[in-house]
Amino acid sequence: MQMADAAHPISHAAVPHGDAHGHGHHPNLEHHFDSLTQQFDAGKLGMWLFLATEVLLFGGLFCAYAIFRRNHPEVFMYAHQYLDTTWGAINTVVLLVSSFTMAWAVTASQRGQRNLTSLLLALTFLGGVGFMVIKAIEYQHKFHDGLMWGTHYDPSKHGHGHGEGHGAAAHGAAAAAGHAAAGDGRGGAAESHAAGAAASAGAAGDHGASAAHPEATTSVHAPETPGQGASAAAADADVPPERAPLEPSQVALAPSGPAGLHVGGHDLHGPRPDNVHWFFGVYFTMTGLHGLHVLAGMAVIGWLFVRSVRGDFSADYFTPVDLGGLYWHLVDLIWIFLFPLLYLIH
Amino acid sequence: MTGILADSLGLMPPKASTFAPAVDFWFDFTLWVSIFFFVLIIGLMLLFMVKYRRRPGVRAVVTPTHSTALELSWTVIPTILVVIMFWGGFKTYMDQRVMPLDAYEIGVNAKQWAWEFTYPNGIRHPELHVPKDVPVVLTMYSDDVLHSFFIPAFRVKMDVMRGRYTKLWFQATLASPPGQYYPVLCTEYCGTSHSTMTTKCVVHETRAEFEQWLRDADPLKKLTPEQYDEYLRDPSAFIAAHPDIQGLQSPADMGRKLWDSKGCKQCHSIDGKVGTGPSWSGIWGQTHEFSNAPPTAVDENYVKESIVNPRAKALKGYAANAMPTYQGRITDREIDSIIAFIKTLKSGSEAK
Amino acid sequence: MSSLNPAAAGPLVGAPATDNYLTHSRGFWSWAATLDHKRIGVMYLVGIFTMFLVGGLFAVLLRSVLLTPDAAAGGVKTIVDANMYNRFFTLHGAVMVFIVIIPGIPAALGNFVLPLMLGAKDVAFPRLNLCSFYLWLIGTGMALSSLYWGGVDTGWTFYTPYSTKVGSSGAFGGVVPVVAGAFVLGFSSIFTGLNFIVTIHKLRPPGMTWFRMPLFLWGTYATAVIQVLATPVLGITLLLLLAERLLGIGFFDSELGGDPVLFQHFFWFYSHPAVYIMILPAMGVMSELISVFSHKHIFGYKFIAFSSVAIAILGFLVWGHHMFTSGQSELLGVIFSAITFSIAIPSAVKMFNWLTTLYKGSIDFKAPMCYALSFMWIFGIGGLTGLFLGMMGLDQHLHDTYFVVAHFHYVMAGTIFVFFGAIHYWWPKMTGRMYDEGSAVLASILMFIGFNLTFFVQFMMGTRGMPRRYYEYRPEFQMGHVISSIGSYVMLAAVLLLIYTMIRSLRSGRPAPANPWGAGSMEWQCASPPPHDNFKTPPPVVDAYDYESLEWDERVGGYVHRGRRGGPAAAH
Amino acid sequence: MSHGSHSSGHAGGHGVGHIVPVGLQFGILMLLLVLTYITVAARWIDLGPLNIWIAMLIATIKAAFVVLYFMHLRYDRPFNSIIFIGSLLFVALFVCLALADTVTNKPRMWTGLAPAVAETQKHSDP
Repeated sequence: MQMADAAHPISHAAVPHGDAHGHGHHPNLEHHFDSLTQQFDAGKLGMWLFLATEVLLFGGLFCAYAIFRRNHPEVFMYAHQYLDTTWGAINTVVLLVSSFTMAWAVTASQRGQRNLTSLLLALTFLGGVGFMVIKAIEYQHKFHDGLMWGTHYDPSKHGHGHGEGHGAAAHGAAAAAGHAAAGDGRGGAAESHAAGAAASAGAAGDHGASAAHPEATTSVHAPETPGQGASAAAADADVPPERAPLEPSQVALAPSGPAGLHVGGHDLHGPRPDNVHWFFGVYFTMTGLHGLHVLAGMAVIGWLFVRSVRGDFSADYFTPVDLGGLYWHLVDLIWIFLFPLLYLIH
Repeated sequence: MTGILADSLGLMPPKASTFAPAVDFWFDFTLWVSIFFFVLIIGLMLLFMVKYRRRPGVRAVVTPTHSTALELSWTVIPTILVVIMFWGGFKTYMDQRVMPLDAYEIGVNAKQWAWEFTYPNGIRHPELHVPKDVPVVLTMYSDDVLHSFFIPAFRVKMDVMRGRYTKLWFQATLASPPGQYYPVLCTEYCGTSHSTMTTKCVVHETRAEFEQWLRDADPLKKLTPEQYDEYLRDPSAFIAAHPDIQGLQSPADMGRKLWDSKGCKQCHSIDGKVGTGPSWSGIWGQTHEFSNAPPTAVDENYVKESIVNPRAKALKGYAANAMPTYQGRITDREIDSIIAFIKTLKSGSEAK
Repeated sequence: MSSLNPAAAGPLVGAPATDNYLTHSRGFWSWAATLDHKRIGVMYLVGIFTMFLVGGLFAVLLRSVLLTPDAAAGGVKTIVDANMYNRFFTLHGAVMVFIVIIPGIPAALGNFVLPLMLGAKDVAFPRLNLCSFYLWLIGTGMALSSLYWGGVDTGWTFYTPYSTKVGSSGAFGGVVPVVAGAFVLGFSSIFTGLNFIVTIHKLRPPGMTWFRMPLFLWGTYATAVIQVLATPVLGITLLLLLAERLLGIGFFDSELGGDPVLFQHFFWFYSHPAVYIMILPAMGVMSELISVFSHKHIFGYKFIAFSSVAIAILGFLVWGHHMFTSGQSELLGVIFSAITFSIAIPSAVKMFNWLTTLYKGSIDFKAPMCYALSFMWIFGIGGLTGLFLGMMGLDQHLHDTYFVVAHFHYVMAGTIFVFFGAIHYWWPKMTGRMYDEGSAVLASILMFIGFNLTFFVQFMMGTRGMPRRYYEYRPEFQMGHVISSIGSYVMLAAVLLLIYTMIRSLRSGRPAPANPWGAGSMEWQCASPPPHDNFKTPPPVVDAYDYESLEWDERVGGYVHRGRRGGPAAAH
Repeated sequence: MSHGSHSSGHAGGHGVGHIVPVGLQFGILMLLLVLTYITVAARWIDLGPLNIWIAMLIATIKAAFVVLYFMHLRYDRPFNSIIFIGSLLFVALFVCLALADTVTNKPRMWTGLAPAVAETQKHSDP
């Protein structure tokens, strides 16, 4: 490929620097380039190389994602349900549309349509604003619900009724299960386990579960059967469900694999597996870094807008718009992958 | 592996394990290949430097600027040599990594900045003692950061980390003379006193001598008579009161107590009776089938995982989420004790 | 300015041009805000050399500390405790790797030479180039600021969980500024590489085909490819490390279910190719030096060119050989070991090609050539000892011992030899002054002796089981350490002599001709120092390794093209 | 000094670069929106482990359209495509090898050392 480049460099007469005034010397032509084409090609090549570095930068995060998901699919199956697919889909549309307006802006600037270019750049910028606002709303929900990374992950905040509903359910479950463990968390695993306790734990758990997950985002429903309730509530309360004699259906609901969650359809909440924080770690790093790129892209587009209004661009010189556009599309590209990977796990 | 190639030019430490001859052989092989090429290249270079040094009026001779035959030959010959080297490295490596089944097992705990070895009789000791000619497996974990276990004389090294057990095995072939020892070193940088995280490895001539040392190392022997009485009255209270005296109780004994006190016995019998969970009797080394994971042998990692994260693997034939997590309710030491206890439970041996 | 430039009349005449890139404009801002690749290169050179001295000073301190086995035995250990020692070796490593060697040849010399060699007026993106330099400055400042925050003692590899939990003092500690600094330095490196790739692709003048490019450009090109493809992964690794330390994200923390070995994968995915970022440009310079000072056409041009690219690509596939004892899976270890050995081949090819170039040449022992021949020796040992470490069974014994320390110094500090050789080689072009050959050659010989004294004995210590990063050691190793430390003092003396030589050259060196060495590549066809915009007209492209048409001209004190005697007028 | 360009517009005094008609771009946008809808909808169909691959396939198709038309890569110099595809290959290389290690190593790891340490404390105490 590179050889092809080299095959015919002589075919382009070098325009000697000195005698070419008036011909190739566009005001936007830098002194070390011979022609606008060369300058444009160099810019494009540079931008693509930069995009390659961006791809590799995100590549590290995709690697982390792949490793955590491959090793612990249950965490992803469970935790992604806390993401709001509707907001995610809206954001996808917002970005796609802004990508389109950006592409249009490039075309417009290539045709020298200055006002149209400015307008489209402004629209693209607004797309960025919209995306970030929605992202901010989503983040705020996550923060509020303790759906965060690492040590900050706090399942006790998941529902509305932190203090009341959740706590009550937990205690109910614990009491029903016959735990003498209330005062002594460490010994909780031991002691007596009345065989019938699980049933009442289930009842209490059902209650607990609905209290624990009423956030009513699109498709998340509280589990219907008492058995699931037991495990969900117990899990949320972090009271071990002990050796509750389980119905077969509940065994099938084992939290550990994809198979478990398929029972009952897509909108099952399922019991909470361990280390849910991984998912949110991945979620926040990926969307966070992507968000930073959106902000950077918005800064670039804002700058392009100013220049466009000022009349810097013409049919001869639109390289910055084109390159800025490439960057913005890359940001869109990454989101195209992030959306299904984070929101649409099945 | 004999003759001129065997002495490694005196570069290697004493050969004290079964690995050493093979490692040293390949070291020597590579060394002599390297010396050959180095002498060839540098010799020619020096020759050219003298012969073709700049002299007034003498211009460089124009020689061909490339020769495919020549260039291919110095591409192909090194290729063959490195394939041989790879094979040698691969073979010795596999020997180092494939553990014998009947090996004597010693636990290794690394922490900033000390080693501690746990012997099968429950003694915890800062020194590593092993019998000669007996394969020994070290099962290692770290309390904090990365460490790396290294005995130069044995040619073995393995990182020790938190988060998973790593293993290492060797068979000593050379007893350490009385009063001398092989140094055990930490080679993964672990903080301020990294360089002092060393200890002794003593290789006993006979198994009997080693067993004798093991008995003598029993901390109970170091107790005063009053302390000994006190210990007998209530071992756990005594141990709690004397944290400085380590290894007072065998991990297996400790494990049995935990089985009794932590609630394990509610579901796991030790007499083979099937409960809510599998019986521990004879379970060690069995292969378990799961509904959500590939079959796994019952080993340290599996047991540890089953305790702290029981839902990771759903054992076929048992309820998947019957077992609570003991995360935060049990220490690593206690888990080790339980593992030690399980290991003692041969099939059908107990009936309680 | 062009019409007033007398140099335009005779860029090939040996007399220094009155208007050149150094005198073109004056004042602080003419340098600080310059877009001229030559000035940026010179600023880099000054900065990097200064940092080399800082890093070297740490090294000399380390060696002094190691003179005695422990504090009880006296010596420097009574002043420097283990904590300080750990901070020294960490900063020595971080400074030398991230701040000195990685940008050394490409950013400093590459910047100055690459466009000239290519026949271009500048690099493709001069502003980005300046930006790279400032990123380098900022990153360096951040890394050094860690001293203020209590220092950093994690080792330059920043292995988790030490770096995320306990390492250094406080939550912030010295780790955060160093890691953030390395992140910024990474971007400096990326932008340099990006700039060079575009320059080589798009700014080659007519006639400069790919296979007419001097091999230094091939080396730089291969390096730039690695810089662009590998460095972003370092970026994300360091970001995750910061997230781990400051926010507790838990990817590498086993307490949170993360995997500390994962960090090593992330880290070495960059840091192994980084070794080739360091060595490939050096190999490129080697090809120039060996050929020019033998006055003989380089042997096997295409093999050398392709071996650079082969090394660049293969370099991405071998990172796991840093992890043979880390608990990496055996399967992966085997794969990585196999690929590692494949890298030995292109490296061997280069060595043999250089050797054949010397054959029947007219070898001129100028200082650059002395450094180049030293590199043959040093890289020979460095490369061959790599074979030991690539063998998994042997690596179990040698990993993290002084054997490794010696090995990578023979490779990476070998790069420094070439760096010095290259500084001497292009010095007349950069400054317009010749240096004193006598003291420069003496410095290079001293450096060679000091280097081998320092590091050869470390191989022996390593095989006998001396672990790296040890503050205290067993007394049996003291002799080796003392020899090693003496070697480091010899090197220090050599560096001081080198600095003296260069300063004297600046003050009173004789003016340099356009082509003092008889080199064929394009940068020697413009005046020394080059004019502000390099070439009025791109000179005709000739075979850079054809020395037949070059002849010594007494009047200019340099080489001129046969048939062009009496100045360039004849040529144009 | 510039190279032979197959980008149209170069010759026509039109400046440089290929102009992609707005109509085509709008069509691409519509296609992308449809594909987005399909990805979201595909979630409701249970295909087991195939789901993620279908989602990735659709995402890749979307990405391809963005790259080819919005980013003009179809009309651009082939070398730029090589760079872009090359970067994806290196990501794949990185992911595959690093993943291969953790997958083959998984049985040897302790998982779940800390299902939110804080949480355990919090709930067991009161």
